[in-house]
Amino acid sequence: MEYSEEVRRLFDTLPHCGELAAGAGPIVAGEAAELERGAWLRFEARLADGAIVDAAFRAWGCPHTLAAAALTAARLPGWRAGTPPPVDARSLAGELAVPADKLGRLLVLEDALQSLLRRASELQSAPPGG
Amino acid sequence: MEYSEEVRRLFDTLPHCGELAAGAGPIVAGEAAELERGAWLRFEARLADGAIVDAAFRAWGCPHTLAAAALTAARLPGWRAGTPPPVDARSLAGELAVPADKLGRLLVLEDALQSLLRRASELQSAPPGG
Amino acid sequence: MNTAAGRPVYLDYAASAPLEPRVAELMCACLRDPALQANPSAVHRPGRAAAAVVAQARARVAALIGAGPEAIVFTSGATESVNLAVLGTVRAAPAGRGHVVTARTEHRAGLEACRELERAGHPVTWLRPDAGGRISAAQVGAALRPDTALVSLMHANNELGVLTDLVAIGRACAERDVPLHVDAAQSAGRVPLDVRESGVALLSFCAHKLGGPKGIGALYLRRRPRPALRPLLFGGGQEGGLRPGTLATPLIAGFGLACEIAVGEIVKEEPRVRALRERLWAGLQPAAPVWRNGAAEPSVPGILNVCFPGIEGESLLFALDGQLAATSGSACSSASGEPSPVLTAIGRSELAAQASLRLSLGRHTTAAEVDAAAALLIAAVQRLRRAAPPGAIERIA
Amino acid sequence: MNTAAGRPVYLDYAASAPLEPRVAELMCACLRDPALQANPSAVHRPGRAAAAVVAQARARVAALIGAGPEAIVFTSGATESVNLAVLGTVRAAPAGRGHVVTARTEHRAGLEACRELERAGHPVTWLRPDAGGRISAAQVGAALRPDTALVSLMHANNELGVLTDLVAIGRACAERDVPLHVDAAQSAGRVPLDVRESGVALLSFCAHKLGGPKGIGALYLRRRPRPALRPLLFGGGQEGGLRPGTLATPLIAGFGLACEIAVGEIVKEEPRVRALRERLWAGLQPAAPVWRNGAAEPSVPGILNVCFPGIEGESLLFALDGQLAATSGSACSSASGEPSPVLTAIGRSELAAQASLRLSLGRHTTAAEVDAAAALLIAAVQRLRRAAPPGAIERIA
Ligand SMILES: Cc1ncc(COP(=O)(O)O)c(C=O)c1O
Ligand SMILES: Cc1ncc(COP(=O)(O)O)c(C=O)c1O
Repeated sequence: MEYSEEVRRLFDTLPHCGELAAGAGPIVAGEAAELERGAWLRFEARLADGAIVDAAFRAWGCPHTLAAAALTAARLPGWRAGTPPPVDARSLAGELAVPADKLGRLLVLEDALQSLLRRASELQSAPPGG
Repeated sequence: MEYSEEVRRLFDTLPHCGELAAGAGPIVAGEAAELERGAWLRFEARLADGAIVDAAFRAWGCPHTLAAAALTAARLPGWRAGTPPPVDARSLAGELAVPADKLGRLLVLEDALQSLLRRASELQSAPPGG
Repeated sequence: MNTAAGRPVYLDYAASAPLEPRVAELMCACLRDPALQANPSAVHRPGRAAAAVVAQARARVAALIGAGPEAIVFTSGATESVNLAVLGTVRAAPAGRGHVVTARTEHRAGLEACRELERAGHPVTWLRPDAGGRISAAQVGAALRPDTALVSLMHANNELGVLTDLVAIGRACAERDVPLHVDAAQSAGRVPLDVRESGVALLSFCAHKLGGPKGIGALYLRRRPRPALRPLLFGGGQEGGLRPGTLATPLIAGFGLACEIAVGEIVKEEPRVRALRERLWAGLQPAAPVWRNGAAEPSVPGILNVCFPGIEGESLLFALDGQLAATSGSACSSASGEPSPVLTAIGRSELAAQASLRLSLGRHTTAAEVDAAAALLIAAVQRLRRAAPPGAIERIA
Repeated sequence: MNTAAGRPVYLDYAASAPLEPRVAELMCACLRDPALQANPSAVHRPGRAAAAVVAQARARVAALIGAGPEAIVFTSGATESVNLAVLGTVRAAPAGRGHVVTARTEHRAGLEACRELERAGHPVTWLRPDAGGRISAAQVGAALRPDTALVSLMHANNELGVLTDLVAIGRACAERDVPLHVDAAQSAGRVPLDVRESGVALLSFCAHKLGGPKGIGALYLRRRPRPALRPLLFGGGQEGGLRPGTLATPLIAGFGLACEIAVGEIVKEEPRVRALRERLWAGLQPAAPVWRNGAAEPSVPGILNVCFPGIEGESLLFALDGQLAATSGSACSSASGEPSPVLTAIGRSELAAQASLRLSLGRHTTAAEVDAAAALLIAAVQRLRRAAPPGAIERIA
């Protein structure tokens, strides 16, 4: 198995891994698990002023999956409803040189991400404090 | 193939190999050749006073055959008609540690030797000068 | 954390043991010696010098298993020995006597050789191990049929280290006059082994698992009664026609010395390595939950197979990469990623199999290395568990 | 008379060439290197380090014959490569397409593999060489049938050194879409060899004939179209499943370097060794009658096969023992004492075959050694001829 430098670095440090501390602004979560595909991901994001301001992940999977999750969490801040997701399976695969037979895992990640972004959009369109 | 020290020594020096020089006393010869068996031997002996006084050989064959021929030639002097041959296939095989699958060659040697001894006996019983 | 020399802790002796330094020196001397370069089958003096080296080594290899030198056929390794034994015996059996008894937990050499026989129409009985990974003599006895040509079982399982009871199984086979082939690649040189006690008809092993070189192995072939064997290779008459090809003098010399060293050290090494293995197991407990795969005893001393439930195997290997060399339960002999059939045969789930590691120790393993390995494993497991979504440890097992 | 070091003059390169000193050094370094002890199939870092050594060597071995590394399957030697090619191809052929074309002058590896196919019911056409020992493309073309699965021929004959015209025979096979297997054990590294020119489908060779170690060989397998092959051994998936078993890193590394050295030196070495061979032939003329067995050209540079009519082979060998190492025509690969079937196939009598010697030269052979060998031979032959009964030289030939 070949791993890029970037995968090695992200795997070794796992930035944004864990939970967001309770604090200012609502937190939403999105999760997807397909154990047969070898991936289980969970993202959390804090919203403020209609945008994601902080994000975290937890993941079970291969090194590429964990690195992709860390990268995703790093790219989430700044996202706001109505804009395209900051990453998708294709862009992650390219950036991290993920081998073709692992693309299924990135689709699980995409599912978890979309679930997170859907919740975030719902929260924004809901009446504040609702 | 294993060879005894004695075979090595006899093969390296080949004592009594060649022809007897013409000289005092009659010379008899005996020869036997079985190429399929891997042996061709020729013995010569000089007679004096009813006994062999000198002997020589020529041989084509394996190292055991050549060594056995040299040993035979060395043992011939002293033989006289009516006494048993100085060597036979069995005694040579024992003395030179000849492997069993080569006994056929020693039988060829025995043939050549017996032919020589027969001639020698004939010569002795023939009228002198006949 | 690495060893002093900056190299990973090597706990992969079951895949290949490092070459014994004395063996390396003998082999280097042999490789460089101008008097030992000839073909050992040549009848001239340099050929005989090489043949003498081969003869001495053959006696040493035979002595490891209590056999005489004439019972040893040199091969290229355990894979070839196992194939020669399994395919060779069954192909040589009379028509109508082609049934084979083996187990699902065999090494792939035995497994695939038996599958090849199956493809050729031979009936094969595949025994299932108990939860500890063992095949019993009763199972073997029950599987024997009038048309059984061969029973082929391993002595020590290469993933779990559990040992087969050769004496009991040998007896069950002898009662029915069925030849027993034993794959002893993982046990030869690691536990005492005597072919006279178990009455095995054929026994396979190789050098590189016991401190000898890669590329050479042996098949023991009982003399009386001698099992009929059809060769796999045809050519010059080497090894009594059973295994033609120029004999590799330096490899054979190295194999011989490695066997002799193993014979001399086994009494001391076996308990030492076994104690280190238990020290490692104890040292891993802070990573609980941690499970042991396969029965702890009877076993070869150096193999510990553990499952860290909730851990993804590839990430565990990657976390240890460059620090600890071991074999994953998902990649027993290659990078295939398939879960180990041995672990699934003893009842582990696919995910638990992938969360398993075979840690195998040997002659140069130290207590410090074992402690370092335990610390590395605990750190990696805890880190990966913390990274996983809540509930993963429970669900993924 | 011996060489300076008191060792016999070694003229048995065709049986096994001495290990190239640089190869010995590389192998010793590899045997001793703690970082290269792992199984090259292991996915951890030490395993990948060993795999990198294997990969580099594979490229070097492939380059010797103009192939890509992915076309090389490592085996234990030429015997196994030839068997894998011959048995593997024919066993993989569709039913009803199992005819084989080969020659009576093949090495025993090829001969016996084809005999095994014959025993299994495959029709085999056995071509006869001309008096020089050669098989022509016309003979091959005439032997091809609609059901021919394989043509298997050697490149250089191991006893005579004569070369087969691979390009012409390759063309005859290609026209009829029949895969051609070539046993190049005696030519690889000794004459330029490029699989792209001859279009061979499979090609066998080994390390120890070209300055590499014993115990390792290679089978070249053309990529497009790729001949179907049924393995001889089953097990772990090494070598694409065609040849399982732990890869022997030091052997493969040594094989690779030996090939690289051969590639670099062939332009210089080929004419040098050829000239030494002709010097030897000229030097033997005082032993007349002396005959040359096989055509002088085209040939590999290092093989001279001579007959001393009237001489008994075993005595000639014994007379030379400890002074000159060569192979007798009566003991081509063993001490069997059977006359060489190659020599009888080119029309020599059994006795002439037994009175023949293969003198084979190589990279370390010097003019002084050649002259010494000629003097030794002349002395031994003259002495044995003098010892023979009158008429022997004429009758025994
Ligand atoms: C039990 C067992 N049998 C056979 C083999 C095959 O050994 P080799 O790869 O040396 O041929 C191994 C090693 O992987 C093994 O552990
Ligand atoms: C032409 C040829 N083919 C095959 C072989 C077999 O080689 P090995 O004994 O290394 O397997 C030899 C060597 O004797 C040979 O000369």
